Amino acid sequence: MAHSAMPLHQLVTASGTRVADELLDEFVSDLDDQTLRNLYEDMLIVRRIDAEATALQRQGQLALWPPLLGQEASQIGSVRALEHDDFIFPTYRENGVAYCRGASMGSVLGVWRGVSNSGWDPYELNMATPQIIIGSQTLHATGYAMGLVLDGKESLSLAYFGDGATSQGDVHEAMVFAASFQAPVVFFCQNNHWAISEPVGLQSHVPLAGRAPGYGIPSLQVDGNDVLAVLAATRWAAHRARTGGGPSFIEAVTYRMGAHTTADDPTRYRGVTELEEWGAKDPLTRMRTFLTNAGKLDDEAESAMAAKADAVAAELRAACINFPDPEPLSVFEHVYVDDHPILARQRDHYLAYLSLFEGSSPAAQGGAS
Amino acid sequence: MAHSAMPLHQLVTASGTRVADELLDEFVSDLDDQTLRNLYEDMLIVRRIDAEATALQRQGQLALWPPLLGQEASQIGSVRALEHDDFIFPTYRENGVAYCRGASMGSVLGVWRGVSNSGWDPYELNMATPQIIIGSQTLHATGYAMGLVLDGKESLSLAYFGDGATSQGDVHEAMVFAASFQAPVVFFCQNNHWAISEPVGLQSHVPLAGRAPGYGIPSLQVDGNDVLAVLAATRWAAHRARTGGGPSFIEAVTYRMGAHTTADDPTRYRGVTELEEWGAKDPLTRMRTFLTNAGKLDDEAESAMAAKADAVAAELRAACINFPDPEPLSVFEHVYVDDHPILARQRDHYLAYLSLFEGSSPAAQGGAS
Amino acid sequence: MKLSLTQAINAGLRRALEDDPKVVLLGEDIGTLGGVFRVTDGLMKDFGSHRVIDTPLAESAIIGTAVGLAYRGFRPVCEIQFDGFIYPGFDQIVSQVAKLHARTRGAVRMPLTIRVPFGGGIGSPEHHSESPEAYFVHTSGLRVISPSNPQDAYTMLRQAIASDDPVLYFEPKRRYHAKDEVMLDAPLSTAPLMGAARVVAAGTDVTLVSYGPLVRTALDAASAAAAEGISIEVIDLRSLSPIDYLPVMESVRRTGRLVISHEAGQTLGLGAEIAATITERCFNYLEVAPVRVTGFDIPYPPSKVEKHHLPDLDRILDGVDRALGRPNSHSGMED
Amino acid sequence: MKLSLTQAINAGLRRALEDDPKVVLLGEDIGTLGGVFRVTDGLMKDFGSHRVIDTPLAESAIIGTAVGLAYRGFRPVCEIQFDGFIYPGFDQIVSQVAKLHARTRGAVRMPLTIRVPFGGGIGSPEHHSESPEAYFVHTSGLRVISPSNPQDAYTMLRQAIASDDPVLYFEPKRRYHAKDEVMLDAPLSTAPLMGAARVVAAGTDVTLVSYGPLVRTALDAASAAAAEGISIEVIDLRSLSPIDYLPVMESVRRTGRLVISHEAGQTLGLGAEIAATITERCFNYLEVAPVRVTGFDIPYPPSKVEKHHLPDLDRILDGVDRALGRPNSHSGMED
Ligand SMILES: Cc1ncc(C[n+]2csc(CCOP(=O)(O)OP(=O)(O)O)c2C)c(N)n1
Ligand SMILES: Cc1ncc(C[n+]2csc(CCOP(=O)(O)OP(=O)(O)O)c2C)c(N)n1
Ligand SMILES: [Mg+2]
Ligand SMILES: [Mg+2]
Repeated sequence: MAHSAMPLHQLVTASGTRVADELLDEFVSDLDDQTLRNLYEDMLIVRRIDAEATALQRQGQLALWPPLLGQEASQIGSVRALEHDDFIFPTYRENGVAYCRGASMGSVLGVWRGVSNSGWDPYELNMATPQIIIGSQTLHATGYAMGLVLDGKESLSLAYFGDGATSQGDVHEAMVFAASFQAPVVFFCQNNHWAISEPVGLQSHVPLAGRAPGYGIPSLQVDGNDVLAVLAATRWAAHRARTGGGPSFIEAVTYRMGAHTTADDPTRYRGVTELEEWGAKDPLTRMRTFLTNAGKLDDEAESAMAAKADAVAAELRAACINFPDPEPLSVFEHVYVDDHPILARQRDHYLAYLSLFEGSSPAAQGGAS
Repeated sequence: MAHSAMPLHQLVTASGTRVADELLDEFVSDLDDQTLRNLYEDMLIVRRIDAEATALQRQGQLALWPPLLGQEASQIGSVRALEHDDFIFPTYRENGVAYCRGASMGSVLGVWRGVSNSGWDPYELNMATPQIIIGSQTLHATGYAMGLVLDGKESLSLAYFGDGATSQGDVHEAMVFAASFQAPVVFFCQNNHWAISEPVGLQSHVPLAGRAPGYGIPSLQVDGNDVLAVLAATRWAAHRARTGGGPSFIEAVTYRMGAHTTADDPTRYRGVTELEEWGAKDPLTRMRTFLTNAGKLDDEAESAMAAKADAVAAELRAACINFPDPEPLSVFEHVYVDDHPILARQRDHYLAYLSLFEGSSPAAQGGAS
Repeated sequence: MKLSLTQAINAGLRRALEDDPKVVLLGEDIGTLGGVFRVTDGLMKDFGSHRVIDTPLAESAIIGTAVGLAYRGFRPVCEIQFDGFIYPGFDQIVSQVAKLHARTRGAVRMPLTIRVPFGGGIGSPEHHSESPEAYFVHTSGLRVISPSNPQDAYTMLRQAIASDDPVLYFEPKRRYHAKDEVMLDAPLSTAPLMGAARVVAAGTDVTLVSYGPLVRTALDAASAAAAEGISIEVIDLRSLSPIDYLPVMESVRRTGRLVISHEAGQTLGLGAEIAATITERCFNYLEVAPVRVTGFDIPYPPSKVEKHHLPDLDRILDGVDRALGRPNSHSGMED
Repeated sequence: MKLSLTQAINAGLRRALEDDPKVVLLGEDIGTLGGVFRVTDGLMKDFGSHRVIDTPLAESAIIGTAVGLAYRGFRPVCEIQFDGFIYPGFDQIVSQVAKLHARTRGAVRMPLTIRVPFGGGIGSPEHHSESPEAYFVHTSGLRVISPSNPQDAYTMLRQAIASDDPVLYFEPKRRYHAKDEVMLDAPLSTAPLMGAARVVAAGTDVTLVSYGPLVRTALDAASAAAAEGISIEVIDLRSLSPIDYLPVMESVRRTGRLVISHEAGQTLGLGAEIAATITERCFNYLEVAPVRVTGFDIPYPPSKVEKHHLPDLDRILDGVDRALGRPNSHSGMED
């Protein structure tokens, strides 16, 4: 979807060469070698998390998993551009982002194992839990950013969403409100070229980043497989937000290398050529080449990273397998903050009902059937 | 809202001078004097309809009326660019358009008197009845246009909507679908500067016509008080639609000279200066000057027009005052095409209930107070 | 002080804005204009456009940005201009507002109040007279209330805004101009609970349950029936979700007869739930089946015939007759 | 021919596409992929992308453009990918699809079919297990149906598409893979009406009413009860709006006892309307109050505990016990 009329910003080419970008260069000029290595390490670990979770799904330990394979640079580059008090509103696919925000592996997996409808405490990570209703969270991010203005804070909110999401009315309304109130929100679109089976060309014949200027929102298209460029672009947007510049829109042009979720079979709707093409643009390979060629990455550092990835993967597997099932009566919790006599009555009756089975049937603890 | 970055197309200036426009000129090169006079006559009559209906509302004959005062050129110029088999999806304010499509005055007034939720038969006028849910009809127009493609027809649909409507998700989704399926639909936005009490600047800081290119939809901004320019712009869009060019977007920059509806008090939110400014750009005055200066309009023609306007106004007043109230049981009609036992039962019971009052109470015919 | 219902709501909003800096108002035309019903009159002038926010024309965004504001600790009060315009915001209400607290296991609260002028009887065009309350009563995670008089309008609105749960606040617009005494300074702590129903007329023969716009009509029906020697107990539900069944049960156990009236269509209108629940909980006390006197299952009709759709005094009395087994009743039959 | 429920729907769509050139399908992922449940598998290949249309990702537009297509004489069949994604399209359904025929006094017909895979029990994440049918049953102007088996799925879908009224067609996704004999060539003219309920198991002690996903469970409950000497009559509603009360009334007048079961939350779920209506129309035949065995009034819980929310065989039998006044019942109490 890179479009002749919109430049695709890039800092590291697919073959690992650092190139100049007038707009973005200044936003990465401060990065030291360790920071660069960390970006690579993040991507490595996140890819490992993704692979481990996919395997756990195959083994029946998770009900579902939405792989982020191929989108590591988009996720890491963007989240690493933010401060802790910036607030993130993700979709279901930002599990790499969650890792970088410090989410425990258990809290990441809960939703996909089916023990919880969310996971972490949003106020601990300053990150909302996964949003499944497509586009919905862009309004939440906008409202949060409106609140930042009211509170006189200099932080921002960032909404992740996909190429498919750009067709939803909510995303449009979010841009309308953000522009109208000059809210410090970053609209971060990961154009991974597919919405389940639908190619991005069905949502739009022109670049998605071209939408934002129509609302008066500056936007740019960035190589979403170039972690440095994504970091820089997000810093550009974050800087605008923090300095009263209002909303920005970033289209990270990337590719979903895997299935939509583990329930999906992409061979039904896309060919191998496309996959090969994008394989050549892999975000990890290019960053590794760039670092190695620049002498910033040696075997020692690499094996330290691999060890860390192993540890995270082990944490993940352990968290998953040791997950206790929720208590039966937990279904009645947190529906309301205050008392609710009708629901309390339903709960009491269900408790009494469950007690009928006590000792008499396997249903006793786990509920009927 | 005219914006430096987008040219405002014009053919007749506020002082009645014909000016050239590279894009639009060719679309009015065929107009003879009678056609030009007719455009003026249409506006004159529509303004009279509007005044008469407003008066009827003041006299308690109508529950409500949404004046179109000031928007005559936008409505007449656009509708007169269409063929009979083009299908129109209006809002509640396109009563001038309805007149031009041949709607009887009774069918225009029904909604505003409260005897009907619509009015004319959409298939007689090829025009849907007034839409109150803001933005909704843009999707209907898009779907209709998709149907035209499926049917292999060379006509088009046109959706009217306001500046306020551009904030609704439905309008966005309509543009997404129209662009994706290259549907022959014209998005005709009357930017009359106000959405009830909200100035257009609250919906957008940048020109509304600037939205469409983000979807790949060509758009233009036209002087909405210049009937010739609006006609030309709509012909441009219609030509595109009819020749496989897909959707277009027109922002007609005009002004709501009156209240939002007769229930509204605009003095609460806008000053007289603005009103005076726009008074100087009146669509009728400028067309009259243009025609008179060009020797295309004389006293005789003017009095013929006035007589015609009188006749329409008389038809309108008569239709309004002679309106019979609907039958009580009509409320049960047309809810479903096929049988519906539950509703039939409710109807039967209500009939039996009404019969209790027969002869005994004034409620007998009109239903219980 | 004598206030109309709109003035009482205005006073409630004003008080909430004064008491809590985290309260913000969002809606179309609520600022400069003061709302199409003048409910928010003067509030933008007094509290500023950062707290009384005229929004672009988009209901999903009004609710959706309020969700974001709630994430940040605000207590947004959204106005939906008319009942029929709430549906574009339905997804945000049902999938986000109602569920976020449960979804996050209590971490995120959604103390939104969504004000909705509702109901018919004021001669409006289509989409301006809807009674959509049942949709929200069926939605777990929401509270739904509807005041019938200025004092309740004032108190219950303050309670709604103070509540940490999301509340749909349905304003009976045909009662907007009804004036009554309102005590503005009575402490919330001693006020009747937001969730409590109230017996507004004591009676012994029939229990008549209603809410919002029809409470006045129900009281009028009770007066009319009293003249004929029939004693109707009228209960104003006030809270539609959850419904406070205790006074209804207590009453029905005395009268054995229940009539429920609302403007919304009969099928799955609130009458269905009340009839089903009271039948479950008072079966042995009921002399007859609960009677529903409601709008018909039709799209809201043109205003010239809305009187045929809306329950009025005569139709409610016909329902009472039916509950009493009196011969001339026709509002429902066992066939 | 033995077909699964998905295959039966696929066959119904195929037949409709063959029979009427005005039938078009719209939805997300229905074309190239053949739908996330493969319900539309092969249809784009056979009928072309102009009749089986992969749409951009926007539910309001799927419904709204279908309205425009209906204006032009088409019969659109929209797929909503999962129950929880219908809410962004709610406004178009409630304010347009349901009302346009009445609004235009019959001039414009809305022969849309909106297919919605619904219900839980398949271990899905949030928003994939909702039972939103009550919202649409409460909406005048719509028809709502839900098949419980492959033959009905095939026949009722064809009837829905042929109907000139808009129809919400709720597919019990947890029954998608249930296989059964389907007669593809039986003429529609001799088929049971789309609006007709059906007695699927005759019985004498209790009437058990359900629909869609729980009909199978209800039948299993009847078998289990039979082993204990209790005779349950099971009625599959098939049509949820309008409900065909005749067989239910006939049955309740014999059994005197009614149990209703559905997955949706209890408050204003279909059980409320059925209980209220049957109480109105069969009061003197009822031995006990109608019993509701339903989901709780909670947001749909995580899949690991969904079994606690969903009525199952044991909970239905507990409801039956209650209807029979047997001692160990706890699914509802008169307090
Ligand atoms: C409102 C809504 N409609 C449909 C779906 C089903 N669905 C889940 S993901 C998806 C595709 C989303 O594509 P995109 O926005 O590009 O994000 P990606 O999955 O590629 O990250 C769809 C249609 C949904 N979750 N929500
Ligand atoms: C969905 C919806 N929300 C709110 C309203 C109430 N309303 C009626 S007209 C209007 C303003 C519309 O402004 P605009 O689109 O500019 O059209 P104009 O009235 O100026 O012609 C509003 C808010 C509505 N009819 N529908
Ligand atoms: Mg995508
Ligand atoms: Mg306007």
